[in-house]
Amino acid sequence: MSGLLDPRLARIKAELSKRKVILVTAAKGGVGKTTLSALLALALSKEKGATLTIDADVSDPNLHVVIGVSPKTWVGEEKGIEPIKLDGLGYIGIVPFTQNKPAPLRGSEAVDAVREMLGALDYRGYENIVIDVPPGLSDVLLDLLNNVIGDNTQILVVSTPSKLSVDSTERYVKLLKDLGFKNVVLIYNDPHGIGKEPGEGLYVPYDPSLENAFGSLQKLEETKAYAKVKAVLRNL
Amino acid sequence: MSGLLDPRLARIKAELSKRKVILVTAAKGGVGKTTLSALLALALSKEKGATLTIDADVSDPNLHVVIGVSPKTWVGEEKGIEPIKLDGLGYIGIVPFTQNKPAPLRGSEAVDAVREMLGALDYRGYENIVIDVPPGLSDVLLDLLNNVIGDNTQILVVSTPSKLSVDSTERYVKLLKDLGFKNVVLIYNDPHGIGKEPGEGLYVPYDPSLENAFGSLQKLEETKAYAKVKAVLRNL
Amino acid sequence: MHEWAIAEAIVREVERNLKRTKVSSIRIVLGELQNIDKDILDQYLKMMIREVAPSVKISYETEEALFRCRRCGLTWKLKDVHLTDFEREAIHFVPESVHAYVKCPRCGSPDFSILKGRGVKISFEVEEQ
Amino acid sequence: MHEWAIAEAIVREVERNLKRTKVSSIRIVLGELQNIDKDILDQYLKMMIREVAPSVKISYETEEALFRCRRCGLTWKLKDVHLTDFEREAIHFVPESVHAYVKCPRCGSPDFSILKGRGVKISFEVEEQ
Ligand SMILES: Nc1ncnc2c1ncn2[C@@H]1O[C@H](COP(=O)(O)OP(=O)(O)O)[C@@H](O)[C@H]1O
Ligand SMILES: Nc1ncnc2c1ncn2[C@@H]1O[C@H](COP(=O)(O)OP(=O)(O)O)[C@@H](O)[C@H]1O
Ligand SMILES: [Mg+2]
Ligand SMILES: [Mg+2]
Ligand SMILES: [Mg+2]
Ligand SMILES: [Mg+2]
Ligand code: NI
Ligand code: NI
Ligand SMILES: [Zn+2]
Ligand SMILES: [Zn+2]
Repeated sequence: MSGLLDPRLARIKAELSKRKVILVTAAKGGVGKTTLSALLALALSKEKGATLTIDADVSDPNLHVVIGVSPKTWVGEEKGIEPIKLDGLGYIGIVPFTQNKPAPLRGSEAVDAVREMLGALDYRGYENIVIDVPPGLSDVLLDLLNNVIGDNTQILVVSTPSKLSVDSTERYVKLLKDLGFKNVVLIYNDPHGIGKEPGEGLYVPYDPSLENAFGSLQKLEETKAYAKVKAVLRNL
Repeated sequence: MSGLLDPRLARIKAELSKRKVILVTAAKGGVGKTTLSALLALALSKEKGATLTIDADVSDPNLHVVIGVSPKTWVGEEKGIEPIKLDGLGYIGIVPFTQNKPAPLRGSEAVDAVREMLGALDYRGYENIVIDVPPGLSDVLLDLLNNVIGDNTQILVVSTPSKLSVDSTERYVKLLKDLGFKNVVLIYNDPHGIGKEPGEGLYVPYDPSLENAFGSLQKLEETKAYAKVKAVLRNL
Repeated sequence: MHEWAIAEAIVREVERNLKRTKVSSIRIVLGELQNIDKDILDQYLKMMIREVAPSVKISYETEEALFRCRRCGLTWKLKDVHLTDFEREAIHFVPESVHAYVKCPRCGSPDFSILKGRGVKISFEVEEQ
Repeated sequence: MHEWAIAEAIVREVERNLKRTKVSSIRIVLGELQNIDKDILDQYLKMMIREVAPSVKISYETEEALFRCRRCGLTWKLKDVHLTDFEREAIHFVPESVHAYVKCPRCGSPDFSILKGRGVKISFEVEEQ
């Protein structure tokens, strides 16, 4: 007998390798990962076919707030967990299962929760996947990098122009390269209105209208940040 | 024989219980934990005696950037690890030991790193301790709450006025209360210039001058945010 | 129920291992928290595995859930706590969501570990080729 | 060296246990990564423990460090990798900082676990009071 194996990984690999996958990551929290994940998924769904957004930030999920999924929405299951549908966008995260109640997950448990969702999803009909990853070198990110991420995956690293974020991002990008990933793209986002556009790298400017657009895909589509993200998408 | 015990916890408890301790926490990253930790520690050191700042965010340490400790500074050891001294402020974090190189720590390893620093510190001469905690319900926070935090500890929860932060903070504060902590104080900080002052709770306004003050205690002291934090301190 | 996806995962894992060995039997350990309908899983599995490993033998075991509090050290079982049908349903999808509904029966902490019974694990009996 | 603080931690832990039992001997397991000077630790410990548990016996063991890669599964020892004196010094303070300096000798990943040899652990032989 072999040791006990986790069958989820084989299915996750098989399903992800068939699709375009973007991991939205950052060295720090609060730089705009969730906001950009939503805008990017929306743009992908308009321009490149049905897109699945996965909130892998299971310890602090808030993608549902940005795209307007009520935490009380329930999910179906036939050939797997059915993503919640909003037009061309599909959503899954831990929130429907916890009903937005607080749930303290240790790093190793967060890994299991994410493997569980990815391992049991009904992926049919989706061509693109955007994964909102917890901040930093989380257990969840390391597990995705070690076990399921292939050559078709783009790793987007979000940073603000702030000293604090830039310092952390340098360490972070270096580590991703140490780990052997080449498909790493840096994007600057300016949630603090610092206004300093970096010399190189993609850039999303300060956009105070985002705050009131959260919760409505239609309003998000009208923001300047969305227009900028659509342009960014052409360079990905 | 008893099972193997970790002797660090007993010393950490003994040392922390003799001092005023403030844990700076938040549901999310990027809300200003590190910035407020620094400002608060600075204010404490001016008004209430020598203060030790501990960067427990070992996966993404940046308190040293805010207060201006070079990552190449080395630490002494005689009766324990000696904090790096800047006037009335002491600093310790993982950065001197990693020399700012990237170091991926799983949640359980981050817990060990923090226990190690707290367990071996030379606390002599310090009256107050400010701990900058990783975002969310991290393994490090849960370990501190389970094992070393006593009645003399104040848990500061930082939130921005943004929908995303407010939603996360509600879950978070509820959990801290479920865990039995009463000494929980909410503070709003506005790094995104949303400008919406909440009805209740302490408030630190948007202050774009912070960015250029990072790295210098003297410049930090001249910011409006510092003046506000000093006022906040009187209500803690 | 999402037994379909679980069956598919098991077949993918068998396939992966077939590259190196011949799999003669599969042992499947079903965690109590995942609340799987063994007959449905078996039905899907037999259907899907035909093309991959036609003569493979499949056996099932259930693993009882066991929890341990990270604050006070108490261990307990699923039958020691009360869960609504809805909560059971949520947990069967993602066992970790149990942290939203269950607290340590002794000290009230939601910070506990699931020592046993969370998900599906498999092992193979193989013949080297 | 910070043996003073480590001795103090051990004494605090002994004190905590004295409330319930009489500690007759202490076994101290020193992780290789913490690179502790056993003689200095022993000297401080004997000095401090006098008031707390005067006739206690103390024994020491060293535990060799062992690492396992989370990406490729390789296990290796400290002698299999090269570290500068400075790096050894950093690691003796906080063993986890080894992640900044060591990579898996096979696949280059810095995501590995320290299976053994990180810190100081103790156990007691007690006489129930
Ligand atoms: N380009 C931007 N302009 C203005 N505010 C922004 C921008 N991007 C993000 N924000 C704000 O920053 C905060 C953090 O964003 P979020 O997407 O939650 O970051 P993360 O997921 O990295 O933690 C949110 O309150 C959001 O409104
Ligand atoms: N009151 C404020 N006004 C303007 N910018 C702020 C304010 N507080 C924090 N910031 C900025 O927000 C960013 C995140 O702050 P930081 O302290 O690193 O948050 P955290 O530690 O919670 O991740 C930093 O770039 C900082 O300059
Ligand atoms: Mg986010
Ligand atoms: Mg999120
Ligand atoms: Mg911080
Ligand atoms: Mg920090
Ligand atoms: Ni099901
Ligand atoms: Ni030392
Ligand atoms: Zn308990
Ligand atoms: Zn390896």
